[in-house]
Amino acid sequence: MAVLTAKDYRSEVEPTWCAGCGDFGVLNATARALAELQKDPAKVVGVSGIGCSSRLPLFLKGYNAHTLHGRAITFAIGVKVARPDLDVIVFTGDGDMFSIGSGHNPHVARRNLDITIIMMDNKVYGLTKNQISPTSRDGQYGSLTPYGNIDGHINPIMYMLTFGATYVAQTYAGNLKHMTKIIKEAISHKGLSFVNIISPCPTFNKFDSYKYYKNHLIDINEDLGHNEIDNFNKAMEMAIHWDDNYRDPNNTKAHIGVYYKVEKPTYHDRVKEVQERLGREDSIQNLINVCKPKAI
Amino acid sequence: MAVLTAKDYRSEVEPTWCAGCGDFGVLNATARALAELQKDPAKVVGVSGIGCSSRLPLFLKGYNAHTLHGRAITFAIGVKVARPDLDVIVFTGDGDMFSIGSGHNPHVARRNLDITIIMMDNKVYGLTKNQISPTSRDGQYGSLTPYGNIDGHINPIMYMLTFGATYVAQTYAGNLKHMTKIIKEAISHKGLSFVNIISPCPTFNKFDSYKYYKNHLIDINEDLGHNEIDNFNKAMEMAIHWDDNYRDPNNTKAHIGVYYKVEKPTYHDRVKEVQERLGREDSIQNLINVCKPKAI
Amino acid sequence: MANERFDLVIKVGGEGGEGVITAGDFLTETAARAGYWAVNYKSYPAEIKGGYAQSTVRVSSERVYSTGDSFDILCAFNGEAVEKNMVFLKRAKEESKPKVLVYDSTDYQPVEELENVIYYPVPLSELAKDVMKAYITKNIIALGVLSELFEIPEKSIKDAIKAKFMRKGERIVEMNYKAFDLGRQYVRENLKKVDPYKFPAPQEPQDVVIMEGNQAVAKGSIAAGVQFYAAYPITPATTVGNYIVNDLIKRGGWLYQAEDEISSLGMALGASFAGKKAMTATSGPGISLMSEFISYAGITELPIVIVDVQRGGPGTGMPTKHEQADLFICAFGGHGDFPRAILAATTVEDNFYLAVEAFNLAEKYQIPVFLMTDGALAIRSEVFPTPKVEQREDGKIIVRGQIPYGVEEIEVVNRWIYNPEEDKEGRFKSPTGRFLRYKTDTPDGITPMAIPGDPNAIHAITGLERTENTDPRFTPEIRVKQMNKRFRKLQTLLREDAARYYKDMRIDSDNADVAIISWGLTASIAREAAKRLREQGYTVNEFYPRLLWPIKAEVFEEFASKAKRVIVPETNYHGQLAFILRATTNLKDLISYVAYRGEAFIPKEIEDFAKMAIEKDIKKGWFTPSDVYGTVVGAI
Amino acid sequence: MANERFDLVIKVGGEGGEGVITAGDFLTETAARAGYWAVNYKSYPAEIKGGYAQSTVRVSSERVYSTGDSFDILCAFNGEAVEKNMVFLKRAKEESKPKVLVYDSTDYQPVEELENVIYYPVPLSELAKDVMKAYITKNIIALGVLSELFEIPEKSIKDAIKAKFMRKGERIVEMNYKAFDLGRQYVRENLKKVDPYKFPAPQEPQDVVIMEGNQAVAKGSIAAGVQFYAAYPITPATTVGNYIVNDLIKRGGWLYQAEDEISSLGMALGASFAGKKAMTATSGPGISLMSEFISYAGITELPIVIVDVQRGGPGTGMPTKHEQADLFICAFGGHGDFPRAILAATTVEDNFYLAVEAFNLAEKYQIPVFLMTDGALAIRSEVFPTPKVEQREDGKIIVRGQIPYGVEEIEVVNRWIYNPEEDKEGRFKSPTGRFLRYKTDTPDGITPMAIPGDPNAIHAITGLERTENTDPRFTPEIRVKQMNKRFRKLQTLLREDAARYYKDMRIDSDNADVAIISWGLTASIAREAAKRLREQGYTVNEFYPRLLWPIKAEVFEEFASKAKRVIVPETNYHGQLAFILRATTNLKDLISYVAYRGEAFIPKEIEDFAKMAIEKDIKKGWFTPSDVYGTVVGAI
Ligand SMILES: Cc1ncc(C[n+]2csc(CCOP(=O)(O)OP(=O)(O)O)c2C)c(N)n1
Ligand SMILES: Cc1ncc(C[n+]2csc(CCOP(=O)(O)OP(=O)(O)O)c2C)c(N)n1
Ligand code: SF4
Ligand code: SF4
Ligand SMILES: [Mg+2]
Ligand SMILES: [Mg+2]
Repeated sequence: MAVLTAKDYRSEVEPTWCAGCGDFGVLNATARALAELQKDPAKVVGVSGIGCSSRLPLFLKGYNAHTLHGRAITFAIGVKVARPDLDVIVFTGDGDMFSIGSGHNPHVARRNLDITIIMMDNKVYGLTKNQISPTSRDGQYGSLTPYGNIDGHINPIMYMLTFGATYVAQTYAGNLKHMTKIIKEAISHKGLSFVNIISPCPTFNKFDSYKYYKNHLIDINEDLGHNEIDNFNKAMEMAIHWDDNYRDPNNTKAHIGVYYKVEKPTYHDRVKEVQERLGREDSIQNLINVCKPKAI
Repeated sequence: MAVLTAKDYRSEVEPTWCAGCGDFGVLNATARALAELQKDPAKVVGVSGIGCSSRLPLFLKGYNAHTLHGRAITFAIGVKVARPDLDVIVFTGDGDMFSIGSGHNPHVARRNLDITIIMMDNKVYGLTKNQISPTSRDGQYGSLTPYGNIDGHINPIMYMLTFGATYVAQTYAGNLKHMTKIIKEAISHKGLSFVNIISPCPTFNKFDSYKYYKNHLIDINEDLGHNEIDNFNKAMEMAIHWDDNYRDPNNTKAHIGVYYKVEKPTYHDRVKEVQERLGREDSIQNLINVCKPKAI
Repeated sequence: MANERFDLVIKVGGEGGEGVITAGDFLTETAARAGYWAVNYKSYPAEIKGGYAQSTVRVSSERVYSTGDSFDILCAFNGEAVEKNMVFLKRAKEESKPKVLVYDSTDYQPVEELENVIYYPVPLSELAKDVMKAYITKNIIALGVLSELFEIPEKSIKDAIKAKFMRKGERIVEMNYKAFDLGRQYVRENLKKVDPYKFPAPQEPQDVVIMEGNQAVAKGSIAAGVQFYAAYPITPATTVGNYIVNDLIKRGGWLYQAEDEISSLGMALGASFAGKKAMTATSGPGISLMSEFISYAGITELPIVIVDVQRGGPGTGMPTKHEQADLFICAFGGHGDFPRAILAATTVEDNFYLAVEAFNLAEKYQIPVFLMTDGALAIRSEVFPTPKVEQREDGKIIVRGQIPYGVEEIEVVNRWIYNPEEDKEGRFKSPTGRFLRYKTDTPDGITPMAIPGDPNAIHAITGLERTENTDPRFTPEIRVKQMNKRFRKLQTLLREDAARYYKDMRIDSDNADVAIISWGLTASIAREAAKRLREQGYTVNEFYPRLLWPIKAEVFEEFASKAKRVIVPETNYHGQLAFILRATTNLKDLISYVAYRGEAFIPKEIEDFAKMAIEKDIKKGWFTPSDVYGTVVGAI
Repeated sequence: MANERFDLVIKVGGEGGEGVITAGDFLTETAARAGYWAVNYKSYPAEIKGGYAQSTVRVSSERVYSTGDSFDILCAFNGEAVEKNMVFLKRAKEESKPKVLVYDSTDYQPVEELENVIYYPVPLSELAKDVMKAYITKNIIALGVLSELFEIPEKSIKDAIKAKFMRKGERIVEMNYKAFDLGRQYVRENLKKVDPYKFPAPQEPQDVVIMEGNQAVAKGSIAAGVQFYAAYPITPATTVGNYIVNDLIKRGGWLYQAEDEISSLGMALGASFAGKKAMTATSGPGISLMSEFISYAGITELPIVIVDVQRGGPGTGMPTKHEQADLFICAFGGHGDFPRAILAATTVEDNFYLAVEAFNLAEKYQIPVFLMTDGALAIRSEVFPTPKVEQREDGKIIVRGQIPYGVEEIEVVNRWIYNPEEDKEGRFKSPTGRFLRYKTDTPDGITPMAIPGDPNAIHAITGLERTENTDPRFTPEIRVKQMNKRFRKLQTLLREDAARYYKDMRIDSDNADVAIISWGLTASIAREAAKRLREQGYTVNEFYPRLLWPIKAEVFEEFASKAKRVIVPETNYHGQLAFILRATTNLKDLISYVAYRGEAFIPKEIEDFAKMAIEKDIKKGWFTPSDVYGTVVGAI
């Protein structure tokens, strides 16, 4: 097979995003990462929910599925369990994954399914035109909360660590190189990997702009020396540390880097063990015949 | 008003639980706690989902609601936001709250709604006759997983800390005194309080028995000296510590005690501020008239 | 000439973000200020930013309910707007009146001259950029052009402009006035009017409001006394919340943005249980997610209003498109058998009054009530007589106005709350003193509620089948009595309330050529088709029910008996209302006439089909516009 | 005497946990071992532990499909069992045959002697405790008693006992044999047989299986080749999963316990997209939650089988009770218009074959297919001829047996997978080489799928309306073509497949006194009523369709035309099937006969109503057993 380039991972569909949307960067980085890994496009399944961000898989070449709002993970699990040979990547947004979809996150993570979740965190509902999301900042305007967000925000990194994800990282849509590296690592990781990508929405979220992030990014691995990435407690501390910062708008530093990475048996490893333990029955008739009165 | 006793908080409905079910203890402790607080039964609203545990509010006197599987929190929020004068207590089970209901937990906690959640954790689905739940142990039998649980378990304490609950404690259905004390504290707490009650299901969960817990309980406050309960990081450490233990069946120690307690503005505090800021409009007609062409 | 019938459709089209929608809004407000009626159908791009947008404003001396078949005047902000409307422009040659095309000539020039089309090129962008030095004034310049060309009253437009920009300061108002004048001036200096269209002189303005569909739902709900609104954003329902949030807070209530639609309805039901009038608004996918709680509301008898602003389905479907395909799920979604009611609005104005009615039915019967509207109604705006809300000393609230479905007034209903004073004989108490929340022997099936805090009527609710005093119990006797009680409420509703929603009926003849039954937005279009048919000499009976479930069969049967054929136009595949009518009445020969292309009918399609049905003596069946025209007509 | 018709109903009732259900299972297996047919209707307590449980076993020399009106013999493990069945015992005096009451006399003594009831007191508990020193042997002692009293073949029962306890070792088998012998001995020593009931001599056993309803669904799905099962526990559907899990793993598949029902269906659809046959099973509340994904499956055209084991609704309803009230949500739930199919089983045996058919329809048409069954069928067991599954060399799988709805055999269908070899002319490729997953011009509406891994047909799916090559697009032309494509599949289904599900029809006369259309469990009861009516000289036509959506109107219309009246008995409030038939056929005069008390009809209720309808010349309307008897009859 000829060497594939990033372009070969793009579908014929043109993105409908606004000019300047961070999601363009994520799309580029994903295509690059896939190219660097030389993945077979026919065996990469991108699954998404609904949102601006969730349109992404439609712009990638592959057996992709644009599903329902908040339900990408459920569909992705079905794909992966049915076909462990496929690379399954969930593309989602902060609302899709952490609002309506928040019930599925613990369960995919605790089982350590070998799936990659890439979340485009613009801290707003873009597609429905500006409502606050669980990652929105205090006081942020939303069309349903015009008096300013009073709901408190969540920390996706802490969440996914708590839930048992085995690879947890954050990156930034304005940094193609870092993003590509992280996405590559996440896809290559055996187990549940979660990548939170800070992805500006210039249309609705004026605060979290490229300009803002220019001065506020720290690389936790390079700048803060977070290197013991297989240490859960340290990862958690780092996540809490970010959160503390986040709550103080004057002092905000946004992290990028790998918080946590550890190898653990995946769900499929355990499934395989059970399948081997129980053995195979080739005859359907035999399975029916067990319902006959047992021969004495 | 005459002094009310625990009996006065019980309804006319007789529990349908199996003999020996831990939930009897939770019912007793709740009635006692309410009596010790001399709450007005007409102003206590118990809300539950579906499960053996979720039957509890039907056995209490009050304006209670037995709702849908996994949805108690949503209903409870509606009650509390509509009527901040009421004490709202959610009674739930490990399946109800952390499986089907798991999407609601982050959102009630991050807003710090002044609601108490009491979860009866029997580490199994009782009502549907023995399936594993998210808190089930590794290898535990379930009718749908007869080969033994391979799904990984969750740590409800860590979860609720991560989500932002402001009171987090664990207690045990076999210890009426401790339970009563914790439930009282939780109800009195201003903000989102979460109490995980280890509640044996002798019918389906043979491992987590009274006998087992007799030898495995530690009081984190008394025995482990966990006293800085307003320190989030310490609370988290303690929760992780329990989790580490839990994963090792030979070394398991089950915690009881208060992990975390801190005072923060509740959702209602913030709502009140907004309501005052926006002011009142007594005339409905005025609100309609704004749709007339503006006078020039 | 002021008494002459005046009726003009102006369409403004262009790139979303160029002020196309705003221009339409100005024209609408101008009509109101000049003493005329208007309806403004907006169509937003599917993309977040950019994409094609347009606004079709019909201004008239009489109340109008649809935007007609196409337009008289197209004001095209770019070439795309011309192309998108080419099918209509081409059709001009078959029409008696010419069509006028006002277009931005900066970068676009029509390729061919179409018959019976009058062209007015205006370099709108150039004027905005080069003269005004402010591209955003393009739409205001266009308004100046239109004003000059068609004698749209200058003062009325300028007042509308001022009203909008006042808040931004005198300077902004002046700049926009200048842009407006520039447009007028350009016409005077460069164009010669050759078309027949003109606005009549302004009249004394009436007492009117201008509302969008979702705004009308919001305002009506406020009038009904809603106190809790649970929201989860979804196109095209989100803006009901946008519109209601501030009003609600000012009325002491609260809007809660939930984490999903299951939660929204759960929260709203919690608030209802706690004693407040509660609602949520969503679209198809949200209704699906709410199905379990809808069923729960049915068995627990909690009052709740659910607004379904329909969009194109199934699945994620076509979120920005018009469709009426949720009647099935509203009537039959949710597991098991339980009572519910469905109201459907035909116009923006309806939305206001039916929101009040929806709460009334919910509170009176303690059932889930759907208010069905749709994405086109949601963003269409209408000029209509100002609704009047009287808040009496005694707490009663009376809503008046020119209620379009023919009732005089609506008194706001509050739920029946148990009062021991009124129950001295203890009808609602068991021998041991327990409150009988679900007493089964009331004649209407309705029983008093009680709300937390009242020590006299403490009780629990459950989604399980239960005794009169709310304990779970499954014995056949109790079950049957409770089912009968719950459904008796619907029988009461049919007896006591259905008639109010069945008044919008017109009988031309006892043996009319054709009868039309229609609902939702389609009804407002069918009405116009009927008028035209009548003008052509046909006898036409019309019936636009606002209550779609339960169905009072006799009314439909009698109505149908007075015509040679009955057409039920609706925009879904199955012909959902016709299906329900076939099942619930003795009518077999209903003609389903359906469009499921994501767009509303135009009056002509219904008119032409009715004529075809008359000519070919069609009595029943399932037809689409393709059966009339041989091809899919897109009326964008 | 072996050829004499033999038909006996034995009911065992008592406290859950006392082995009541096991006793019934033994009787069923005994019948099978002795060469007879049996159906065993179980009823579990609503509580987790304890509460009243019973098992009604009808043993017969002919295939039987219902457990009859009541029982001939009641074996009561406690006083409650007698009380619960008092209504039937009291009715004995009006009946020709006596009723027999075998009861545990340890702590209970009947208060009055009822007419035409024969009493056999046996101190079952005492014998178990005092003699056997093992309370758990009580039910085996009871079996000994029944065996001795009614000549139930000893060897057959003992074999059944051995088969069950073999795994636990010889000692346990011996102990149970001893208990059994003790029962027999007690009878011989203490009782004198005065009743007429006896089991005939054993015959050569037939090649049969014994399955419970949910087990039959599981086995049928395995035969169909299911590879992925997504489960979320819910009564009464959970045990489909319990029964399938090991088989599935042994066939290389997997059962995934999801976190909720939304996830279950999402996962199953993911697995289907990935190329595997996938299913989920749930009950009403789960169907509600799945509604959004059901609609999604409709637009994306993903094959999926959803089993709805119905329970009493609405809300949480009556989880352990029988009802057929989910037809509406299965047919109309989920937002928007999309194609789907509904199959409904009338017996356990049906469940097996219809599971195969459900997968066939899902895979052939790429639509969501519901297999509807219910809580009573779920736990009822039946003896029926062993289904035969032939796995051919060429990969074909053929299912044979005495398929109860009259087809010869079922060939397992696999979805149409795109094969470039078969598409040399590129019918399913765009000019630029893109795979046309949703080509709109195939005559049957079906288009080939492609599964991940195939480089020739890479494509994405979306729940938005889309072009032939799956890009989101909302233009009217594309929309209409795609809608027509999707619904054309149902037209094809009606043409090519519907007939197989309409064969279970019997026409006595072209002008029969009465015709019956029924579905689900009720059909199996109506069948018995029809037989009795016929025995009384009435002409009765019967029709038990297995396909409930879509509806092929002609078949119903023709069937109905051959009778003076058509009764549609079903256990829900609305008369849901009758409603659908009224809407989709030209039939107006259907008589809905409904029970909604949480229990199945008994044959007599349908028989009596049919006679009433004939006598009073009823032609249409809505009736319940109360209209026949003046009161709610509970047939527990
Ligand atoms: C069931 C359902 N509810 C609501 C919606 C409407 N909706 C579409 S996208 C969206 C929010 C998306 O937010 P996010 O995931 O952050 O994506 P973004 O657009 O910001 O990238 C919502 C509420 C829907 N499509 N389906
Ligand atoms: C929507 C829905 N799905 C499934 C069920 C069935 N169900 C009832 S209780 C339950 C699990 C309860 O587990 P848990 O909350 O741990 O309660 P427990 O019985 O163990 O106290 C399930 C799955 C239901 N009632 N509703
Ligand atoms: S609205 Fe925001 S998130 Fe959506 S496409 Fe535009 S910039 Fe991107
Ligand atoms: S099954 Fe378990 S949890 Fe349920 S009532 Fe019995 S002991 Fe309690
Ligand atoms: Mg977002
Ligand atoms: Mg539990």
